[in-house]
Amino acid sequence: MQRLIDRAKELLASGEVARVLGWKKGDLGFNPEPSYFETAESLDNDFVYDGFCGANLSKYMIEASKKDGKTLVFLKPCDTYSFNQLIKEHRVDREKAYIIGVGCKGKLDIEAIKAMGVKGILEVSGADINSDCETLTVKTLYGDKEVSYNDAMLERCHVCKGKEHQICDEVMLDSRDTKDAERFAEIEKIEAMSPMEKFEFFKKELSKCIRCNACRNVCPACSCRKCVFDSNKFDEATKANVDSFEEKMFHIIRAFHVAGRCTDCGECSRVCPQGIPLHLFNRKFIKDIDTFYGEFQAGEDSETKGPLTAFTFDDVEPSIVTERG
Amino acid sequence: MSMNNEFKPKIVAFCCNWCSYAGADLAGSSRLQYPADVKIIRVPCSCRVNPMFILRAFEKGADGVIMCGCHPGDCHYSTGNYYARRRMTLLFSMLEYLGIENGRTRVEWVSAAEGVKFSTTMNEFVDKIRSLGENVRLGDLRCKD
Amino acid sequence: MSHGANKADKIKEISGVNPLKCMKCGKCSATCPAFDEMDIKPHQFVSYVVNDDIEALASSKSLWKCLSCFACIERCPRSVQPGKLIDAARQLVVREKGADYLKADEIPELLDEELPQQLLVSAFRRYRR
Amino acid sequence: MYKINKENLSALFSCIADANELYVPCNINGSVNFAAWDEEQLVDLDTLKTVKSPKDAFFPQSETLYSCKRNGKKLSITPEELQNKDFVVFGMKACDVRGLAVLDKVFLVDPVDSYYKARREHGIIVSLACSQPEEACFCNVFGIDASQPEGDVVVYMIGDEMYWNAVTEKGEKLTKQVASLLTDADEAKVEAQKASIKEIVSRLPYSSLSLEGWGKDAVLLDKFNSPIWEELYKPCLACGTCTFVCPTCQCYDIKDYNTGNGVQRYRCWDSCMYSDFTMMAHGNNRTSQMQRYRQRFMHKLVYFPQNNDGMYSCVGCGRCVDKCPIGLNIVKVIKAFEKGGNR
Amino acid sequence: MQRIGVFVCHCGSNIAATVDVKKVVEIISQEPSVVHCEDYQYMCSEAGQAKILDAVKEKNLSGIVVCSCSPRMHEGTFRKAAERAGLNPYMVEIANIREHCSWIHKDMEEATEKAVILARAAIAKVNLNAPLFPGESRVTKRALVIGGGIAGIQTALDIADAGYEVDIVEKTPSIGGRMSQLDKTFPTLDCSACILTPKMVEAAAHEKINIYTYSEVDKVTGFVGDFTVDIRKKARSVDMDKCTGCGVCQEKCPSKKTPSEFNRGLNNRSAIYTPFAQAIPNVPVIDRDACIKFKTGKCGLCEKVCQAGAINYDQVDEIVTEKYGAIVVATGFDTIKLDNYDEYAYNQSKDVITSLELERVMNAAGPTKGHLERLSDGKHPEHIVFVQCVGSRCNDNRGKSYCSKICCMYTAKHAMLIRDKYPDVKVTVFYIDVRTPGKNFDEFYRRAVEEYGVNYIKGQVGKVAPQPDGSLLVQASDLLDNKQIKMKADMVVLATAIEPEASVRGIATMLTASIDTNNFLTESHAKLRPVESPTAGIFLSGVCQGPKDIPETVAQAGAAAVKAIGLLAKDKLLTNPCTAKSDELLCNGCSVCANVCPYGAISYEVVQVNDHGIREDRRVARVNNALCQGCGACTVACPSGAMDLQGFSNRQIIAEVDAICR
Repeated sequence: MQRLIDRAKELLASGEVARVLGWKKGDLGFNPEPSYFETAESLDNDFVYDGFCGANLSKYMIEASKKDGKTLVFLKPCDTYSFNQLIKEHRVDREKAYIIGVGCKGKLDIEAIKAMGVKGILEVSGADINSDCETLTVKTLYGDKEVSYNDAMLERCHVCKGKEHQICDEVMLDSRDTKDAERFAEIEKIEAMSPMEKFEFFKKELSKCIRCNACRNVCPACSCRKCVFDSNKFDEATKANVDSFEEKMFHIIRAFHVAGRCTDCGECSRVCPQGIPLHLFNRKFIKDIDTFYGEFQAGEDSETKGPLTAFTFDDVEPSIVTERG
Repeated sequence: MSMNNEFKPKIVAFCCNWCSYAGADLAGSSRLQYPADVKIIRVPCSCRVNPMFILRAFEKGADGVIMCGCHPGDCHYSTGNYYARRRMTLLFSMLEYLGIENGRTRVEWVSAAEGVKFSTTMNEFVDKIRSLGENVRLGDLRCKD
Repeated sequence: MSHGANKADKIKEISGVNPLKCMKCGKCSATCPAFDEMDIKPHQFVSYVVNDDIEALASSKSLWKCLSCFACIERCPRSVQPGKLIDAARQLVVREKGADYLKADEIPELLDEELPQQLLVSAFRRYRR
Repeated sequence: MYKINKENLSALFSCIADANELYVPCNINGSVNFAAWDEEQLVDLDTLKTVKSPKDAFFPQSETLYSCKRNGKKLSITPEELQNKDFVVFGMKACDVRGLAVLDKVFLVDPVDSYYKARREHGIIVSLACSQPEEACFCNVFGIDASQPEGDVVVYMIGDEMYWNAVTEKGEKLTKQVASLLTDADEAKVEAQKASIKEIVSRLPYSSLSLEGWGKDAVLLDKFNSPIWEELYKPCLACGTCTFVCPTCQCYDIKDYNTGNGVQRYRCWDSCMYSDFTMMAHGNNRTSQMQRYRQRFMHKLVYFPQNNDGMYSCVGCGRCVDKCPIGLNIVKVIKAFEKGGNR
Repeated sequence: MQRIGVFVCHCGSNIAATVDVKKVVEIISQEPSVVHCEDYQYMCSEAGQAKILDAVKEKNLSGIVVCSCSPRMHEGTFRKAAERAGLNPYMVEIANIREHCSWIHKDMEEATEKAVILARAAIAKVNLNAPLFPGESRVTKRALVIGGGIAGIQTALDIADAGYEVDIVEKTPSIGGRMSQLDKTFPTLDCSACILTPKMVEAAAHEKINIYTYSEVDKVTGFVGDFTVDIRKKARSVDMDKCTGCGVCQEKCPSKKTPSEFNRGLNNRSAIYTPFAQAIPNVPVIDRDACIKFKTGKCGLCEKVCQAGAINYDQVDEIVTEKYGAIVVATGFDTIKLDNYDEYAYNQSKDVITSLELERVMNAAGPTKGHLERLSDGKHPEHIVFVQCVGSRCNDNRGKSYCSKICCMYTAKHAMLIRDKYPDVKVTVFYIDVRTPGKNFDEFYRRAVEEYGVNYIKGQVGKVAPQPDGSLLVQASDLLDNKQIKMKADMVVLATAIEPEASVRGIATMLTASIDTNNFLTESHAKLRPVESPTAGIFLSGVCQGPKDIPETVAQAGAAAVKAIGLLAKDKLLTNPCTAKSDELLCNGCSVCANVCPYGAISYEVVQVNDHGIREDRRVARVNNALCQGCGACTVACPSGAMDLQGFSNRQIIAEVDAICR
């Protein structure tokens, strides 16, 4: 972590960058927040980088691109896909970013630790990026607990796309392979259900939705200045969770709008206060796109046309959905 | 309005102006019957059909939605139906994944010369929707009263 | 479905060939090194399959004269590739006659000096399972 | 003081539900929220805090106010019926109950909100003392005693027993209804638990948070114009998570739903974090996220107390601390001002 | 809320027999926003239209719904009626209760109910209609023709003769194209040069035609009526104004080892060269890759011998920017590469040639001065074999799926010419089908067989094997005799498939003209608009659109010219008002709309917006109304709903959906 601070200070001092977009220590030891740093002192005092720095900072670069001078941003390998995609959509300015690709050993989910029944968490050690990231020691109001790092990781880290940065100016710190599950396994499990089971499954999940829009607002693909669900363009401006339909409409359309653009960064599932596995929507589209139109990973580069703005003459017909049973 | 209790599905058909709407006109001028449950909305091209329109129809109580456009390769705007094809394939696949009955949605390419195909398609589709029964999984309850 | 149609379908299935793509150019027969020895010529093979006349193919000499040199497969402009059809027809016959058709011990006796080596190689490649 | 063995809880719920609607914390696909009880539900009284606060039971996230129906050129209007049946909310925590006091200040003063009032009148609160407070809790800062919540009935989970103490008339009535399931108990164990809770509270990381400079004596303009906001709001995603999990947020929007043959006018929670919050014909009176962010905290910590005899509209439940996607929260705001000279 | 008038047509009994028209009027009169509703026998009649006019005046209507036949029939009629009544024509919507209702239903109750619903949908839409006005754009009265072959020349001549300025851009040093390489032309056997050269001269001399040879199109912006094109005039190293075309430089040039493009590489040319004797302009260019002066800095011989002082080694590429109202693409074709066809031994033997090479061999100005001889040893051939469909009609990834169309005829021509000039030479043609649709075409082919004794064999050649004695062993099938043939030949001529000129893909991209998988430009409609690209203002001439022979090319060139003239004759263009429109406050500038626009109608610009008090510079989409055809692809691609289609807006369609589902 000190290396990150030193390098950031160096770049600030040389004038190469005007500010640093990184992480500020939280007040509970596991709730750091994204933050801008403009001075060496603030970096020394507040900067932190550990396993809990899971949020995808690429979306903040939309605003940072409007500022004068370059912003140094720390991106994990998976964040760089989003950054590329944002370049493709002209939402960020590559010239305004100095990207340090940070190695990744898997990011932690405090909710996952709580779900293990750990209560009153005060501190978590072993989450430092420099450590071997095998065991976490959790200090709580009710005694200390040990938790396996892997079990405390975010869902997305178990199906990691890889630890290669797709775009960056330099890479710092080591990575560790965290993939231990198949990306589409969950999707396949649902696909194998009967229509009634599928319907009940999603109904139950979506009935939890409180329309807080956290999934949308955190999503780097949902970068619309004004969402269709906030405008009157479709007469679909809604805030209520009146009955299950609106949630379906919202989540289907949201997934559809990001189809072919979603990099599967997993932020939507991470931030959902109700723990709805929202990635199941986006990943379904990704799986379908891969099957129907050939493998496509949004954000691998910043030029290729997305699958929904391209076509081939002999694409499958929509009836494939019925035919495959 | 209907006196008996027979299920009368509400079916929305989006037809592109250049081929399918004309195909429907031809079905009409050839007096090829299909059930009155089908109501056609004219759009310039199948690529004008937003998935939101389809969901909206279901929300408001439609039991089936069908989209018709020019045959691939014959689009008046050259490429519109290719985009529409991808969009609808993905949307339908998602609906199926969410447990919505297969067959409530359909895409059919109907040229201006295919009055017969238009009518056969509509007959088939209405039969299918009748066999599936009322759409209860996608509607908004508030629209039911 | 008639018995014949069944077999033709089987051949299409095994070979993965759609014989309707044939434009009857005859390039297969033009390139075939075993042409003269065949009673049903390579290009005719395609029409026999189209017309479901599999019995005739099965009992033809050609079936066993094809060297599997793949020249017709290589050069067919329409991806019809009669060699694949012939190969499929052979498999059909072999399957029908079952394990008794030819015992391994009998093979050496049947080989004569003039038998092209290529045939042996290709036979082993095809039927070693 | 009564008690009941935990094994009989299901019978207790069933008995309550015979005469009232009953809402209890239930685990639905992994998240715990108040929900209408039935035998199928997975009741969870161990999880300290439900995701959403139980304010839903009194001030639902969305509720229809009235419906219009169209018949040709004529319209008929039917108002929604008010709550007219008693209902029980079981397992509210001290902070949640205090949250209702905050809502009362908004909805029960003139003009009285009849929908809310009807629910308040018919709602019976069975509150549950917090046996294991967690790291984000800071209700004590607002003078709330987690060991002794307010409510119609207060219950304590101690070992295999649940202790039951009716506090109000409503509570007595409910107690009578379930009396057959309760046995008499002494207060010794309850007192011991209260002491233990208080001890834990004193060790909570936020327990000594200072509200100095806030509340009814705050210098409004100093706070309002402070440059600190400019720093604080930046990571905010402008989602509504904090407001929707909050037990005291009371802002709502009124919207029409087109049913095809008419309109249902409903109200639903709104969030001051949203860009179209209080959007009106003339436009929006808060155009930047900084202004919206400031509004949320100024309201909770300054405006509300100044208008309500010092009552903060934060109860320290810590839900927003837990749920903010990027680690912002009201405590960080209070601390930032403390550090920044409490201007 | 609009004040809507609804008019229900009986269409005699066409509607009224199945739809209870009176009942429809009764129910619809009750709809909110409907202030007038009546029925009439024939709404499309004068009297019917008069009812609309009267109602608009009396009831002050702001929108009109006509329940009648298909809008494809009378939408125009009723729009004009509305306009006469002082309403914007786009305030009219049609409920199709004939084709979509009365004609397909028998039950009156059912049909009436449906008619009511269709009327409600139309009313719901009109409620959201807004007046639309066609835009205007000006037309630059000048055309650009890309390609200087027979197609381009003919198009240019026709446009110029109509009185409009035309520029031809040709990438080689001379106009003339493929036709100039041909010896004779079918079916009349005239000498190609004899009929082409006068056209070339005419084009060069035409006061309205300006020719840029050795030039390429670099950049195209703008839209129908108003294109701006950058033309790159490649450095010729010879001053066009000074050169007299004496040819001394070419004679003296010491670098004579460059394969001649014009002669298909069958012989060599000098580094300073004109492609052929009749080249227009008759001004040579220096091939800088071959020129010793450019390679080593030494030589300069041409400069020394040029009496006119026209040689200029310092010339650089020059960019000319011109404005055009219409662009005609006439980029032509080339033959495919035969590298994947080993069986024909094209790369192994000099005596296996393509038909286009044979043209040069037969031509008096060609490498053999017109003598038919083997290119390997100069010997007179005794037997020539022609192979048809080499790379045409293939779906095997080696060739092209289409029929090249011209080969059957030119092979008959070649066979005939050879037999005519050299009766001793035996000619065999292997064919799959002989395709001769065209005036006097089959007669021509039959003459080759019957009068000239050309031996046509139905069957394909499987293999051509060069023999040690220099001959070629041709192995083929004779399908009619069911035989395999092995014959010796001295020359083999391959009827090689043609494909669009390689540069066309880049040009199509610049023009945003669509192109198919074979690189042929797509026509707007295969039957009804065969010479127009779907991109307005772009026209197609010649083989760039699909294989064709000279007569067809010339006919199409004329057709393309007429379409271009039709455009240039207008002073202003009225644009379809049902175009996409972007709400700049909602636009993300993400480019997804431009990615799906088939017309290149969407561009981006940075503008200062005032978004509820926030002023900032934003990249936003702009729709060019002159280009947009109103398909709506962009509206669905746009995630924020910023892009909407006028006349078919999101809310209008949703209102129709709601009305139907209600």
